Order: sequence, then C-alpha cells, then structure tokens
Amino acid sequence: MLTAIVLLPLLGFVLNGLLATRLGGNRVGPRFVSVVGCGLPIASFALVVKALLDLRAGGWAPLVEIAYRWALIGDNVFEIAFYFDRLSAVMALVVTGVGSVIHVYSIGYMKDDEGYGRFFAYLNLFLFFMLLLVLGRSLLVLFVGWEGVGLASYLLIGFWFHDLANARAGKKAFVTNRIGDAGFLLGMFVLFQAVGTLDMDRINAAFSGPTLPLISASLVGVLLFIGATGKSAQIPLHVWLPDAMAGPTPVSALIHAATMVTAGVYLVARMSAVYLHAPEASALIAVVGVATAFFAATIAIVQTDIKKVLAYSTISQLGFMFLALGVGAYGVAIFHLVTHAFFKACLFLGAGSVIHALGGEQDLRRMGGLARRIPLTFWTFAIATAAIAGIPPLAGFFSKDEILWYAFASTRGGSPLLWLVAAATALMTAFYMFRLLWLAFFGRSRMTHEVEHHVHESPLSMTGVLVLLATLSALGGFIAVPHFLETQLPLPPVDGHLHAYETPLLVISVVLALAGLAAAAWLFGGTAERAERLRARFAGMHRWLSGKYFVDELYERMLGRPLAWISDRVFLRFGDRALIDGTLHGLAAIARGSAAVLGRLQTGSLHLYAGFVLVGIVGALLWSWRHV
Amino acid sequence: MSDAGVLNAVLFLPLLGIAAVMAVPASNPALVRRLALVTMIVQFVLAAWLYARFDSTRAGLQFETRLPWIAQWGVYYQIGLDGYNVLLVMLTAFLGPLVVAGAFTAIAKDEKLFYAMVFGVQFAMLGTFVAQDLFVFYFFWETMLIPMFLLIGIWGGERRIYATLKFVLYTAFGSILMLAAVIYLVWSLQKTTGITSFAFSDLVKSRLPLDAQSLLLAAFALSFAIKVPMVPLHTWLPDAHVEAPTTGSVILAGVMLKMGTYGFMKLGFPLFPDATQLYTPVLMALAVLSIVYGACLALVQDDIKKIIAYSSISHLGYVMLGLLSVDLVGIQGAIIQMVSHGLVAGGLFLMVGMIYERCHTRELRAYGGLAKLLPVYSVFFMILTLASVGLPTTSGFTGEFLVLLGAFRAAWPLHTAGNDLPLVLAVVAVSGVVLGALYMLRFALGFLYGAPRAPHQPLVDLGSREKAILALIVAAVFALGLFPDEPMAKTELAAKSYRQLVTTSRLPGGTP
Amino acid sequence: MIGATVFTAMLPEHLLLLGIVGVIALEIVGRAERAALAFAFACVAAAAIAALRLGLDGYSATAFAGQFSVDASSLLVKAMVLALALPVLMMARGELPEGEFGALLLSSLYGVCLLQSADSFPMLFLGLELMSLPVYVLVLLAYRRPQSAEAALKYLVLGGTATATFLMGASLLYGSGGSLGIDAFARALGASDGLSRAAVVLIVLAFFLKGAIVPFHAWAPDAYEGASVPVTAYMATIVKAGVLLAVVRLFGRAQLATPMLEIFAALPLLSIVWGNLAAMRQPSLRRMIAYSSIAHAGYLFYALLGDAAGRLQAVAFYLLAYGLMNLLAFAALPAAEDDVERDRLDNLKGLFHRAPYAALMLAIAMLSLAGIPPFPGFVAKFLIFRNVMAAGLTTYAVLGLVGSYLGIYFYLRLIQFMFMSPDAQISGATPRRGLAVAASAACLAGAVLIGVFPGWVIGGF
Amino acid sequence: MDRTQLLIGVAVALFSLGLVGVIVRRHVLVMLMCMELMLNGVNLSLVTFAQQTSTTVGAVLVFLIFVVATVEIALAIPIVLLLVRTKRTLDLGAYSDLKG
Repeated sequence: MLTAIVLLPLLGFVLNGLLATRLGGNRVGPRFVSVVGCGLPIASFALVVKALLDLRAGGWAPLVEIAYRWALIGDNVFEIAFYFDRLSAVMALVVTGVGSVIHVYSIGYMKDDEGYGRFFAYLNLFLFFMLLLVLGRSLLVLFVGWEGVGLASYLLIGFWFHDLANARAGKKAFVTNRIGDAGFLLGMFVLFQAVGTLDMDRINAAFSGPTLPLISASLVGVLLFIGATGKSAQIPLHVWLPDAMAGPTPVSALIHAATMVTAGVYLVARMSAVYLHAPEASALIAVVGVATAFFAATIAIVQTDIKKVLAYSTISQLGFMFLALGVGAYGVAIFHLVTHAFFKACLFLGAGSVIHALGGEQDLRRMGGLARRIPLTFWTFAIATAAIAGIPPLAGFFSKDEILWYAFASTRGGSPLLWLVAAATALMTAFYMFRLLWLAFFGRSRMTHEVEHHVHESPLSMTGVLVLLATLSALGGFIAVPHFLETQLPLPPVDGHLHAYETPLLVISVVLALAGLAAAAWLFGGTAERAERLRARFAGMHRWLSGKYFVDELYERMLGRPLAWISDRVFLRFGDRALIDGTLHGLAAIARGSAAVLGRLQTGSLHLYAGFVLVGIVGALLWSWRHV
Repeated sequence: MSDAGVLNAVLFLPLLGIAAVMAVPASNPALVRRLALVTMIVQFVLAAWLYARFDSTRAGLQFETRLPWIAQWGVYYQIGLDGYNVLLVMLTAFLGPLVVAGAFTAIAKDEKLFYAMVFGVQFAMLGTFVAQDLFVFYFFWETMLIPMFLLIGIWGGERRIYATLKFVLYTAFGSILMLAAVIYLVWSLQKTTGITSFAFSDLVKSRLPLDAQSLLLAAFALSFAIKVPMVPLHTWLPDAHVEAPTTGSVILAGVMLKMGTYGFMKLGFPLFPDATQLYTPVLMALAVLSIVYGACLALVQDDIKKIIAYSSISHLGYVMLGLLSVDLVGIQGAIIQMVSHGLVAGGLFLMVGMIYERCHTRELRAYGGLAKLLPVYSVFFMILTLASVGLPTTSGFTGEFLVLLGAFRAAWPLHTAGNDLPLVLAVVAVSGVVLGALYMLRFALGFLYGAPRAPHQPLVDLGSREKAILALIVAAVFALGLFPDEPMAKTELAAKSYRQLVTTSRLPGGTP
Repeated sequence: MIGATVFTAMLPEHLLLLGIVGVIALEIVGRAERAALAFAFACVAAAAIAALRLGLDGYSATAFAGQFSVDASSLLVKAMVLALALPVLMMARGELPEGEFGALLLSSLYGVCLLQSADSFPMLFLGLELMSLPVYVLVLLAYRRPQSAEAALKYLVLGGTATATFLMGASLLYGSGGSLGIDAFARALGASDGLSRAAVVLIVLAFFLKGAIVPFHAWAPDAYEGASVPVTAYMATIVKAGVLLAVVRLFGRAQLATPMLEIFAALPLLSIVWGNLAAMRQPSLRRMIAYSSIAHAGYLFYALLGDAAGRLQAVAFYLLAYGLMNLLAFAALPAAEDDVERDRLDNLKGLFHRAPYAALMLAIAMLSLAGIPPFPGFVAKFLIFRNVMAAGLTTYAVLGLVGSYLGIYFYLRLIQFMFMSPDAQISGATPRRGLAVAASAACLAGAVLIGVFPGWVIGGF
Repeated sequence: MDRTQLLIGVAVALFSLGLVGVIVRRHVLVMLMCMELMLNGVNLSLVTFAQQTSTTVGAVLVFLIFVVATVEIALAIPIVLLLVRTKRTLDLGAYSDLKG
C-alpha cells in the first residue's frame, strides 16, 4: 500500500508527461490533465489516511514494506523499502493533503498556460519524489527523493524557461542544493561505515542501543545538517530560495513553503536518535536556525515583492523549526512544520490570488486597497497573516510559542539568549507580515489604471482552497502534534525551577505579536509617509537589508569568479595548452628539426659518404680495441 | 552452435560485415547501410543471448575458446567471457547498431569504407575485451588504432588531421612501452617458473621484485592511462572528440575509453599487486585530479562537444577511484560507472550529432531555447544530462554513489589508522558531484532555455529513427539506475577476484 | 656418388643457371619480348619449389667440402628469397628491357643463393659480388634520367669499398687463424687479440655497408631513388635479405660479447633512429622506403644480439614480412609515364578516390612496415625484440622499441596523403598493369597467410 | 717475422691510402684507381699471410679478387661515360643531384 501511495503520483507524471505535452503531441485536453493530475494525489492522500488507520489498528507498530532489492554487494544490502510510523504519517498527510489542495488550486491558476499538462506532470513528479523522501526506510531512498524533489523544483522554477532569469534561478537552486547534498552523501557514508546499513530505523536503534557505534555522532549530525541547510535554505545556503520565487506561485506554495523546504527538518527529526548523542551538532543547528530566522526576518522587512517577502519569511520560519530541533524539541519542530505548511501555503496561494487578480503584478508598491475588491482573498490572507504572526488562538501561536519556550528552557541547549533573539524575530515576523497586509490590502490604491479595472476575485477552485487552508491555519494549532509524536520524539526535559517563567513568556510573545501588528499599522496605515521618513533616517541600513546583506555578491566574488578563473587560466590555458600540449608540440618540433638536419647531411656528395664510412670504420676499430 | 562458437561469432561478425559492405557496389549506399545495421543487430542479439546464458554463480571463464596460435612461444588464441568483461561486451554490442543507425544521415562520403572502419573498430574493441591471452589482447588493442585513425582523419572536421595524428601518436607511445613490458613480463615468467605462456591465468602467477613490478606497472599504466584518459595524459581527447565525426565520438566515449579502465582492472593492477599497493596514493590522487580537472575544464568550454569530452575525463576519474579503492562496493560501482558513462556520453554525443546535422555548428552560444524549438529532443537531452549529473534513478547515480561510497569505506579505516590522504581524496571527489551539476546545467541552461535561438531555422524535431535510438539508450540508463542488482550479480565474482588479486602480495619468495 | 649430390644439393642454383643461359639464348635469337621474362619467371619458380621441396624433406648435403653445403634451413631460406623474387619479375613487365633484366636478376639471385650455402670466405665473397655486381647494372638499366647513372656510381663505389673492407677483414682473419673457413669468424669473435678484433670489425662493417647501417647508409637513399621501381623493390627486399641471411650464417652459433656487443647494438640503434627521423620529410616514396629500409636494417641487425637459437627464425620471418610488404607497396604503386613523378608523395594525394585498390594496398603495406597489428610486421618486430629481451638485454630492447615508435609517423603520413588529402591533379590515365596487380595480390595473400599462421611459418625455419 | 709485419703494414697502408683517396680525390677516374688500391692492399696482405701460414687458400682468393676488380672497373667505366656525357665533367662534385 505504501508503494501505491508513492507510485500513484508517478503514474500521474507518466500519463500527463506522455499524453499532455508536446513530447506526446498533446493527445489529451485540459480536463483529462486536471482529473489525472489532481485525482491521483487525492487518491494517494486517501491511501495515507488508510495507512494511518492501519497504523493505529496495529498499535502504532511501524509498517515496513520492502519493494525490491536495489543492490546486493558482498554482504551489503541496499533495499528500496518504505517505512510508515507516526512521523512519516504526519509528513505524508501534510505532503499529500496540502499537495492535493494546491493541485486543485493550480487548475484555476494555470488555466490559460500553454504548458498546462507539463505543469501538472511536474507537480506529480514532485509529489512522487517527496513521498519517496518521507516514506523511505533507508537514507538511500530518502536521498533519491531528496535529489528528486530538487530536480522537480529545478524544473518548476524554470517552468517559464523562455525567460533565462527563471532558468538561471532553477540552476542556482539545484547547484546550491547539490552542495548540501555533498555533505549529505558524506554523512550517509559515515553512517554506513559505522552502522553497516542505511535503514534509518536500524540506525536509530543502533544509536539508542546500549553500545553506541564507534563514530562521532556530531560528525554525522553536522554532515547531515549540511544537507539540511541546502534543502531548507538555512545560512549559508539560503541564497537560492528567494530566487526560486521565479516559479509559478502554486509551486512556491507547495515546494518552497509547505513541503520540500521542510525536508531538512524532517531529516533531522528522523535522525533524532543520532542528534541526541550530538550536543555540538545540536547546538550548531540551534544557532544556525535562530540566526537564519533573525536575518531573514530583517530582510523581509524591506522587501517590496510580495512573494519575496513570503520567501524570506519562509526562511525565517524554517529557522524557527531548526531552533526547535537544535534544542531537542523535535516534535515541536514538526508541529511548527505542520502549522507553517497551512498558513504559509495559504499566504502564498493568497498572494497568487492577488497576483492573478492584478494580472501578474507582484510589487507591493503598486498595490493597496485591495481589501474591498477581493474580499475572500483578503480575509483568508488576513487570517493566515495573524496565524504566522502568532496571534492567539491561531495555529502559529501555539507552535511558535512552544518553540520559544523550549529555546528558553530546554535542558538540551536552551538558553535565554536563544529565546531573546527568537522573540525579537517573532516581533519582526508580526511586523513585516502586517506591513505586507497593509501595503497590499489597505490604504489608497497605487495601481495603474488598466490594472485597476482588471482586478477581479479568483475562481472558486482557488478561493475554495484558500478558505480551506485559512480554516486550517486558524484551527491547526489545536492538533496536538507534539503529543501525538511524543512516544517517538519525546520532548526535551525542562528543569523545574524554570516552570515559573512559562506563563510570563507566553504573555510576552502575545504582546510581541500585537506590538508588531500595531507598529505595522502605525507606520503603513493611511499614506505610509512615516515609513518613508524612517527609511530616509536609516538609509544605509535600508540599503544593506534590501541588498540582502549582499551575500550573493559575496559568493560570486569568493567562489564563482575564482573557480572560473582557475578553470580558464590555470587549467585550460596554462595546464592544457601551454604545459601539456606545449611540451608535445615541442617534442614534435624537435623531431622535425632533427629530420631536417639529417636531410641536410645527405648532401649527395660521394666524398662525404665515403667520409662517413671512414669515420665509422676507424671509430669501430678503436672501440673494439678498447681493452685488448 | 556451441556457446563458445556464439562468442566467436560475435567477435568475427564485424569482419563478415566488412566483407559484406565491401562487396556492395558503391552506387548503392542504401544497401550498404542496411547491411551494416543488420549485421550489428545480429551481433547484438547473439551477445544478448550469451549474456542471458552467462552463469553469474561461476567464477572464471565461460564460453572459452583456446587454440594454439604461435605455439613456439605459448601464444594461444584464447577468448572467453567473465565478470570482468561481460558487461563491457554487452555495452559494445548494444552501442553497435545505434552507432550505425546514427550515422545514416550524417555520413555522405565513402560510405563503404566508413562502415567497414566502424566494423573494424567494433572488431578490435570486442577482441580487446574478450581476449584472455596477453598477446591477443595487445594485438586487438593496437589494431583498434587503424580504423579509428581513418574514422577521425577522413570524416572528421577541419583540424581532423592534427586531431587524428595526435590521437594515434599519443596512444601508440603508450602501447610501445607496454609492448616492451609485455615481452619482459612473459620472459621473466618463463625464467622464474619455466612456463612459456601469455595467458592471463598464468601471468597472475608471476612473481616479480618490487622494482620490476613498478617499472612494468608504469609501462602498462602509461598506456592505459592515456586511453582512459587520466590527467595529465588527456589532451588528445578533446581534440579527437571535437574533430571526430559523431560516430567516432560515440565509439570513443562509449567504449574505447573503457578499454583503458578495463585494462587497469584486468591487467594493470592484478598483475603487479605490490607496485599497485605502493603507488595507489599517486594513482588515486591522479584519479581525483581528473575528476576535478575535467569538471573545471568542462565548465569553461564553448564547444558543446568539448564539454562532453571533458566531462568524460571527469567521469572516468570516478571509475579509476573505484578500482583503486579495492573495496567491493567501489569496484562494482566502477564497473557500473563504465557502462553508465558509455551509455550517457555515447547518447549525448549522438544528440550533439543530431543537432549538428541540423545546424552545422557546435558553438554553445549559437543555441538557445531549444526546449521550445525541439521539445522532444530537449526531453531526451535533459534526461541524459541528468544522468550525467548523476541524479538518482539514472545509471549515473548508481555508478557515482557506489564508487564514492566504496572510496570512503576504503579510506575510513586508513584514516582511523592515521593516514588521512585517501579520506581527503574521497571528500574532494565528492565535490565532483557539485561541479558536475555546475557544468552540465550550465550547458543545459544555454542550450535548452532562454529565448529560442538557433541557426538554420525552422528546425525539424527528431525523426522516428532518432527517437528509437535515444529511447533505447534512455531505457538502458534507467534500467541500470533502478535495477542494477542483476548486472552487478554477474560481475560480483569478478570484483571479488580482482580484490583478491590486488590485495595478495606476489613478491618472489613470498608464500604462494 | 658425388655427381648426384652436387646435382641435388645445388638444384636451385642449377635451375637459376638454366634460366640465365636460356634468357641469354632467347636474347641472341632475338625474341626476348615476353618469352624471356616468362622463362626467367618459370625458372625462378621452379628453383623456389625445388628448394622448398628439399627443405621440407629436411635434405642436407655437402656438395663441395668446406665450400658449399646445404641443410633444411638454408634451403628454406633460399626458397623464401626466390619466392620473393617472383613478384619483382612480374612487376618488371613493361617497365624494363625484359631480357637483360631477367638475366641480371637471375645471376644476382644466384649470388644470393650462393651466400646461403657458403662455407668459406672465398665463397661468401663470390656470393656477395655475384649478388651486387648485376645490381649496379640494374640500377642503370632502363636509363631514364642522368640521376640513375649517379646512383649507380655511388652504389658501385661504396659497394666496392665494402668489398675491399670485407676482403681486408677476411685476410686479417686468415692471418690470425690460417684458415678462410667460415667458422674461423665465430672463433675470432670469441678471441680478444687485436688482429681478430680488427678482422671481425672489418667484416661486420662490410656487411653493415651492404645492409645500409648508419653511418654506412648514405648510398642507399640515392641508389634507391635513382633506380627504377622494380629494381628498388629488388634492392630493398632481396639484396637486403641476402646480406642479412649471410650475416646470420656467418655468425652461426657464436654469441656476442662486449665490446663487439656495443658496436652491434649501437650502430643499428642509431640507424633505427636516423632512418625513421630522416624518412619523415622525404618527397618520394622510393626515398622514403630507402630510409625506412635503413631503419629496418637496424631492427634486423638487432636480431643478432639475441640468442643464436632464435636468430635465423627471427631474421627470416622478419625478412619475409618486410619483403612482402615492400613488394606489395611497389607493386601496388600506380604506373605513370614519368618515372620521377610516379612516386612523388604529392602525386599520391587523394589516391584512394582515383585508385582505391592501390591506396588500400599501400596503406596495408605502410601499416605493416610500421609494425602495427593485425599485419605481420607486428609479429616480426615482436619476435626480434622478444629475442633481444630474452638475451637479457632489456635496455637495448626498450631503446629499440622507442626508436621504432619514431617510425610510425611517416608511414601514417603517406596514408594521410592517400585518404585524407584533397585529390592531386594528375593528368592522363594511368596504364593498367595486370601483372603488377597480380603481384600485389600475391604479396597480400602471402601476408595474410603469415599473418594468420605466423607460428607455422616460424616453425619452418 | 718482422718482414711479415712490414708487409702487412704496407698492405694496411695501401688500403687506408685507397680509402682516403676515395674520400679526397675529386677526379672520378683517380677515385676508381684508389678503389683498386684498396683491393691491392688486400691482395698483398693475403699473399703475405699465405706465405706465413704456408697455405694456398689465400693465393686462390687473390685470383678471384683480380677478376672481381676487373669486373668492377668494367662496370664503372660505362657509368662514368654516361655521367660525363650529361655533366661534361669528370669532377665528382658535380654528380650530386640526388640528395636530401
């Protein structure tokens, strides 16, 4: 059955890919595409639910399903097997659930696109790999999915490839991920070396057992985390995600917000047994996570592209998740992952609806006052915004608050400092999200005229999805994911005397959220001239922020150009041409030259020839008389 | 016909093919093509039959033939299949028909001679793989030069003369020293053991002092490393590839380069285990250097053929790394990587040829947005590109993953023992994964994406013949990526024997 | 009874003699055209068959004690040389005054055969001269251009010098041992007194001169170029074979030792390198072949370094392969009105499109001479260096092989001209030469035979 | 005994003289004479050794040499004639069209 869950989307990919694209000569119409493209994901969602029920019926004993043996080398077995426990259940539900609704949303969003069939084929392909990722039993299968989703994201970012910039963004995403994957590979190798298998349940068992494998868990942890930073856009490999917004908005929602980018979180949670023995690695994760959260948030404050704001907020939220992972609150991280999937998907799709309404306009500076024009979109968007900002009792509030709490109190590396930074980030989150809300939906309209009267509410297939996701964002917080996962991912202990702080901190975080809301309202309410003044005041800082701290430029200088220079100057011009070929041509020239000399010796004069003979005879005689 | 007979048939069918195409009047090229294709297909069918009958549980030779040839000095015409060569023979036979079919429209000049030469190469390459006698091996190894010389020289591009002479002189230099080594090896075997034989099975009994082993290994390695090619002996490859006709490039990348790695696996390392042990760090460093160097150079090429040529250098670096790891996983990975590279690089060169037939230029800059102009072409191209990048589910992943894993497994114990070099090399090799993505996606980016741009528009997309060729290759690529178990089972015993041979010292006076 | 022995033992020679007399007779009665050449051909063929037959029977006898004796191997060698002469005769049709050519060729062959049976220095001397003198004339025969005379003169003068050197050596040998028997040489080789050393050196150098070893090679390129194609072919193959086989016979079972060893290694090595390098930039096929033959003489004399046991095998097989390929090349060379223009390499450009058969034959010949498998040249080279290696002279073997690497380029250059270069503008149709084509076909057949069954051929000697 | 050595010395001298003559003399006919000189050197040494070792083989060889020497000259002269006819000179230096 697990196999079926995975294969259904693949089937969709094959069908749409062969029949609904120019490869197969567009044999089928959009209706077929929509039915196949959405039906199969929904079907696999249903199967996931079914599997969950079976899981419970089986007393939560993990389901294992071996598809086939990929390779047997000596006594090393590599199997393609699937593994279904509480964690994978949660993930699979999110992936197929959110995935399905986004598929449905796309029907409306991509309606007029010439690559309609191709789009759904790619989406299904993505689902296939994503399910492989979350259901795989061994790191190998997970890695297959891991790279596969990278491929899907590459294809979808560059979906509108006639604009080279999009394709470039796709390449950037793929390559950046590859850097992470290199680390991932090494991590796998170390584990295989130590444990002798790549099956994650076995690995966890080995690390939970009485005798630990003879390996530094932190080394493994760090290497795997490198992979995670790539996939989940954490510092220093976060640069690809903002560019990835070049893809169609549903893609941003599905891949670059709800599912794929959380794969890193899933990986760490899945390997929690390893990280429990890797305090250094965990500390690193916590720091990287909180730092990413903070810096991404600062950048998000000044972004003017609606999708870019959301992109940075995604990076920031992922930072929160890693913070949770770093302090050992794995269940909480997954909890935030789930809620984030809800509200961030809702936000992106809302943004998509806005863009759709404005005929492709993404710049906040040319929006405003949309609240009345597209109310449904507005309300759903507002709810999701409140959710991510952490306004109780919406979903984001619960998950984020738990993260803050464990960042403060966990005995696995929690500390007030972490809490402080995280809290500041939470404040900024509320601020930039409401800023976005205000700029887009309130105040005077700054739209051009033709856009102005083009504005229209999106079709039901889109708004319906928005409503559904908004509801989830509102109520999702009451799904006690951490509790559900507790047996598998126990929450970190908290030393008793800190319990006193719990309520105050909770209050503080609520206050922060509201403060953010207030600040945004005050700055951007009406004609946002206060914001202007502020910008003028901190112009330098603004340049830094809107320049994203110039990390891209830094990388280009530090890595890109040197690589090109070495390849071209040192390897190609010097190494290949000058050194190697130069030597060979030199030898050839020597041969030609000596040939010429020998030719000139053959003067045609009999005297000279006889002279040779004499020399030869005398020389030979002398040599033969050396030791008589 | 007995199985051994079938193997001989597979080997000598190309000669029949030569006779056939030569018999046809030049006025009827269509018939020449058809004959060539049919012969190749028959050959493949026979080879496939053998592959099916190949018993993976039996070590040693199967379908063996052994006849005295120059009995006075123990030269026997001895051929057979074993785990070492079975996949490569399959690869050769598989690419044969595709190569011929791919040349139908590309070659207009001297077709008879052309197909004769293609058969000649096929004959020589198969002979090199199935030979089990050093003399026979060398015989075929050298024979291969001639048809390749003509293929590049007659049907090549503008600088074809330079390229083909460079190729031949490069290769011949290695071969000459190898010949000296062969003679010395056999003579010393005779001196020490009294056996006068060129049979591999006897030669691996030879016991040589370390210095002699080192010199001989150097001679063999030079010849093989030039073929592979390993940096810094690689500069013939880009020129040969760029100037060669598509067919030549496909044969070169598809099979011929494997002759080098095969030589290392079958002869170079097993014959001189102690020297191999001694020089493993150097060779491994060169292998990793090839991986990185080739990748970096592929990154800055503007000629699409050169990109693939340099990528070949990089990919074969993995093969060498796997062989040198002397770890079962690594060895198996190396074997798979050989086949995988044959399929992928061969396929890519075929595709370059197809676009070249349409646009008559290999300048990357001249192209753009082919995904819009040639959707079908682009799909196949993308798949092969990803296979070359080593994306999971393709054969490229199977090879690279296993090789790197093997290299790591071999390096880790040394690292714990205090020798970090192999580990460092393994880690550097992993970086090749990133570089590979860089240059291939740069290629795809400029080639497929962006605004549609290509000389000689409008372009016609792939015809059914071209589709069929590529579909077969892609199918093989996925088969090897998803289900490598079966082929690897066939090579398992060979890999084990290789490991055993390379790890047991054969210095004189050692315990036999 | 002695008469019978003399008759049987010298049967090949007798047949050649018959040929000579017959051809001259036909000349006198003046119907030399066609008949003479055919008769000569028949006699050589008969002689070859006779030699082969006797050789295979393992016949051995002494016709004149201490002067002339035959055994199986010498008979087979004769058979080989005579067989190689047949294509030359076929090539000559229409190229040369056939009567004279036949007579001279046969007498030269008589000398070659004599060399293979000589047991004393006077005999060797007779053989050498009988072999060489007609060739001086042959070079001049069909006097087409003044250069031929120049070539003949150079060949004659240096040949004469060689003869004188040979005789000087012989006389010193005579003085040191009091005998002119052939085995005196082997003894002197072992001795270490100045006189014997000098004798050995002079004799060997004389053979170097005849075999065109650097620095005694200078006559070869000019003579080869000056002569007409069939004669060049004859000089490059059979004369060389005669000289080399004589040397092998002279050495007998003697083993080389320093300091002679160095001379025997150094000069051939030098000529391998020299010949291969100088051949790179030659404008005409004949001159190129001349230099290549200098290099090949180097390989052949190299064989003397090897064990006495394998020497004859190695040399004979090499000469067979080498000779067949040279003859193949010359026989396939398309004819032309102008003898000078005929084998200019520039005129061979694009030959494949004008005359595919000729081009392919030439290509095969070149590749085999370069020692590239699957052609017999490779096995031959392998055999020689194997013997050298087996004698423990690893370094020399490696050096020789590296030297042979230099030779690859210029052979490929010719192929490049024929197959890869744009056609040369040749005016006028090339006359058909059926016999020559047949000759080339025969050579090819022979090459294939020894290529497929080298073991069988080697086993013969 | 020293008489023998003297004679051999003379013989070798003749031989060397001939060889050097071949190298230095530009006149063709003189050069041919020098060739004969070499042969005469050989003859002298042969007869001397025949004397010394009191055997006849050497003397026999001498007669053969006479014959061959004659033949060589007999061949050489017409060749020279041909050359003179074209080059109009007996200077050997002129006969060097074949080279390279």
